[in-house]
Amino acid sequence: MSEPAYSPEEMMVVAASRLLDPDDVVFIGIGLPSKAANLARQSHAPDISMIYESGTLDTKPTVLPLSIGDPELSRTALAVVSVPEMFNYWLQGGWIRTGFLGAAQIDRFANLNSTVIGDYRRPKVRLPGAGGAPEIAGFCHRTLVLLRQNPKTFVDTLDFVTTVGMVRGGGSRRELDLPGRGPEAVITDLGILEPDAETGELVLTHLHPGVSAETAIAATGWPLLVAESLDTTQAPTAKELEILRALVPSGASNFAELIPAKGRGPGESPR
Amino acid sequence: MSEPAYSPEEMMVVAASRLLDPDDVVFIGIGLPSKAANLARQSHAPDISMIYESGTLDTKPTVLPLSIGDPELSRTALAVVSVPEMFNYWLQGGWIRTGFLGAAQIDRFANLNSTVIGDYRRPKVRLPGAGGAPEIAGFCHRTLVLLRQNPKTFVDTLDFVTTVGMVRGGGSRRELDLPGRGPEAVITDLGILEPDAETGELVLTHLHPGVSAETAIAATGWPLLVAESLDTTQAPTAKELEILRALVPSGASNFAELIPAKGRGPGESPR
Amino acid sequence: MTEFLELATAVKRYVKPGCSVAAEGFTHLIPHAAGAEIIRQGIRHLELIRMTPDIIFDQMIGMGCADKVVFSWGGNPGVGSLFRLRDAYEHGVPHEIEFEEHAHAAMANAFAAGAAGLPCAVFKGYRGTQYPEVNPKIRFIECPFTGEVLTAIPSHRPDVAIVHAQRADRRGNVWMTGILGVQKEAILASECSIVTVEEVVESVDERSGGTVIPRWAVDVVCEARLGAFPSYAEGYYDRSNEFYQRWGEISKDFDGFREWMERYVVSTDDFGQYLARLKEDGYV
Amino acid sequence: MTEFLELATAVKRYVKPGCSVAAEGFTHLIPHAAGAEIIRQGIRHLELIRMTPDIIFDQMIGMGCADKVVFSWGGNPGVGSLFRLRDAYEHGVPHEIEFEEHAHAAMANAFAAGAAGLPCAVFKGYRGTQYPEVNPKIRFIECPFTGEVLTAIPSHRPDVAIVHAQRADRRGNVWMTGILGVQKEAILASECSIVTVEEVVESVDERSGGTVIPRWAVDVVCEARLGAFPSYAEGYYDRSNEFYQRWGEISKDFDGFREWMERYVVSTDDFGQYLARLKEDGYV
Repeated sequence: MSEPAYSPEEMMVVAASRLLDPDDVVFIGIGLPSKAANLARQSHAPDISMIYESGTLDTKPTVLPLSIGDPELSRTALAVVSVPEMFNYWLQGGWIRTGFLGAAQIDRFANLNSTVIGDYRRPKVRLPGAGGAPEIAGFCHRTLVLLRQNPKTFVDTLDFVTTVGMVRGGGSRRELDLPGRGPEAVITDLGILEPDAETGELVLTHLHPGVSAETAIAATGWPLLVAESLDTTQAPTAKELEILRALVPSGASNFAELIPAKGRGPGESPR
Repeated sequence: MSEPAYSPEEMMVVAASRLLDPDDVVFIGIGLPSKAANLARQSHAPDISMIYESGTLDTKPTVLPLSIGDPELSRTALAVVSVPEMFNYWLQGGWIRTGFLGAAQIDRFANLNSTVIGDYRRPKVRLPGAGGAPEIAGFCHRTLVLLRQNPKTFVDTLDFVTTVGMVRGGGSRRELDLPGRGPEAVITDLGILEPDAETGELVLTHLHPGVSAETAIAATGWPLLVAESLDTTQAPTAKELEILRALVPSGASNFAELIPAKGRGPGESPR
Repeated sequence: MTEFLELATAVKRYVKPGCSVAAEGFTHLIPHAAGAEIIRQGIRHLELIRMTPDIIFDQMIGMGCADKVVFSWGGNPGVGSLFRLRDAYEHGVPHEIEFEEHAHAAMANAFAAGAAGLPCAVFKGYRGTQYPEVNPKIRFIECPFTGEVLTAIPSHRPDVAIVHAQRADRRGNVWMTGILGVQKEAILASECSIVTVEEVVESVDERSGGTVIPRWAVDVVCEARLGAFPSYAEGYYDRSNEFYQRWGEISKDFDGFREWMERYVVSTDDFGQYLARLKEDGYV
Repeated sequence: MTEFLELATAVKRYVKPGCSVAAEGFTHLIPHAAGAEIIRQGIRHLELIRMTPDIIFDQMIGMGCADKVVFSWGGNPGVGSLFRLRDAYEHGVPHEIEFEEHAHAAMANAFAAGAAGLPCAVFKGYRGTQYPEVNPKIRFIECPFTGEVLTAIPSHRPDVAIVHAQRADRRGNVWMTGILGVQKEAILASECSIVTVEEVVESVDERSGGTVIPRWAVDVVCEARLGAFPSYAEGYYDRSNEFYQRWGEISKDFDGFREWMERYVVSTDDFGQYLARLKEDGYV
């Protein structure tokens, strides 16, 4: 059987999707986490509960949403709640099993920066900021982080701590009294890193096929710890790639065609 | 034109209903306040917004509800919100103009007791308690109080302060930093009392037809202040009495007839 | 994920002596079938939490199930007294009960704070009243920005929430509509939740109204047709205001109450039989 | 009670220099027509409050309307940067703006606390992050019962709330459905509220879903068909993800952005003409 060709990003998304349990309840960040979660739902985890911070609980999009509040998400949701309810009752209340995040920078304890590159007051790059990430990482039972591995993203010191992972390692996360266990895996285009059970420092535990430990070490801005028994990720299957490539982002709407020719009557639902 | 006959309770309810403005937004306690508000809506105030603490906003019952959460109230409501939302956003948020309350005891500053008669720990009579009253009286822009006037209800000292009116008079209500102005009128079966603008103490300002000031004074457990110019309430009109007497309380339901013979299909609304 | 159980099994498994039990439903959807089952199983030493004790707690108090009652309005709505609650409070009948008393705003906030995983609720309440003198759980804190005095109370975190809803789907997603009270909050604030429903259907959603609570927030679903009677289930049956009015005579005298409960609740097998006997005897 | 006004009249009357303006809508129902009108009227020195600045604030920032921006996620959703926000933050273009930065949980709680008439919101947030170092409005208090450290932030109390909704009835009751974000909270937290709607209908209610905000909580209703474009109004039109994707090229260069805004917003009479011109030029 010939192995299908795939890109490093595809490998990363596939590896991430496999870490979701069939009955997972996932709070999903937009971009690659959303791709991975949708892949999981269409492959091994059809019953997965997908939650977006816009308030959609258990949504089942058939097209890949561009934003966390696309119409596709609310139309296919089991329930839609207000944003205060989402953050207070569902997230802070401790109901979400997995938080699925991206970031611009990560450090050895899987703390994340998505706020600024450079100085906070006059940065080199102003990034979008926190969004839901600090509380997703604090209150979901576990966090999975997706980002590309290179010296600009895997840094010795974050320019800004937007979101905590294992904090400064050891018992420092527990001291913050955050109910979630924190990051369980960091999935990159090179492999998978997991925090050491004792120290909380990220350890390279998996390499994707064809990637060497040296490549991963060179892509990391701190002296990267490598597990003694380093596993190789299973390459994406043809089926996984097929589903992933069929995940078409939702596109434009021609509003002129969508607006009805005449106004609707009172009490008549436009759905 | 002959005056129609009416009971003291009918006079009291009619007098109270007239104090509601045509565009009032009223938070309604069950019992006589509910009767008065429904009378207002069916007479001079058809556009009044009636709110019950069960979460029903702008409800238009056609039968008199027995409880604050009767099906008639939710079925005819413009909106139904959760009880936390009702108390936080709508009441504490300051949106309700008039609070309409009853009580078991009242003192000269229109503070109310609906908790116990006698000692709190081992009372002679355990009354139902606070319900929404303390916050209704605190956050509605004004309060109207309905209760029968006699030495057992109009007392020198409350057995328990469930709900504050003008507190200890003077500026004492302002010190509590309650946004509402407090009680504007106390409507009884004998007349109407209003707090003095300076001292906050209740003053008898209206007598119902045929009632003497002496009767009102004798029915009051403290030396009752009487206004220099004492008005006489207009007797209930034939129309008011007709509407009031037609306000039939909602009654029994024969559940065996209401349950459908077979279960409804999925997604099918039972309304 | 949700388990589907017989109500008797669910009560036996989750409602243990010493548990705190929030049985919510604000006038609407009161879980009477579950309350009757707790009485039938003779479970005692419960901490019962409900904004409006209503007939459901009046029955449980009179039958000796409660060591403590947390509440904010203890009357028979539109009718008058709850005589079993009064008798327990005024005369310690059938035994002394600890009463923790709140106002509605506080109870609603305590459930909401529990649902939000907070140790306490902060609101503006009780100002000028005597409740802080009799309830040590009412405290005051200062806004760190304005210095304004705010009220704090501990959040509710019951061991078990019991609520009634119109429907669940076969996977355990729960759908309810009409007056929702603090039912969602009670479920989310509690360690475990039992939802009785009028019927189990193929699927539920919010597309034509109502509120859905996902299956992963619900532990147990039990089918209990008419399970809210004499309260109601909007779209299914109305409130039996007549039964509420008759409850006064039934419950006024303790011995008469016990006889009534023996005949209709204790000696019946389940809520269906209870309702059938009520019907036989002309109560409905 | 609600007044029905032309959007231009409403903006002129209520949105004054120096005002704090919450223009909410979480991805859905973003009040773009109102934002464009504020730009068209050249109103400056505003404090702009929004969880996700989106294109609506990117335009207002680039056109110099804002002295201060309060936000919690400042990107172009699923696309990348908001270049006008970045340029203002990174280089003070077109002028220096004060940025007050939060996380979503904090912003949502600040609106909810404002709606509830509270001076501050209390939640569990920001633990371990650097936000408290850069935002002095993030403080910590202790639970008076457990001693647990909780986060406090001042509530939002904007001068004006602007939201878009699907419908209002002729009396001013507003109906919306789909993703509701913090729109209800923004209306209730603000001194006054302007609601733009797709259409005015005879009556609205919640009986087949959706949420109604009663007329006595809404100051002004303005009809603004397609007023959320390129955001969407569920049941009326979809989100123009294509326009969001093209916004990058339109806004990347400041001069190009100003020219574009001049042609489509400043020199058009109203939102209808803006949309017509976008259509002419193939943007939609």
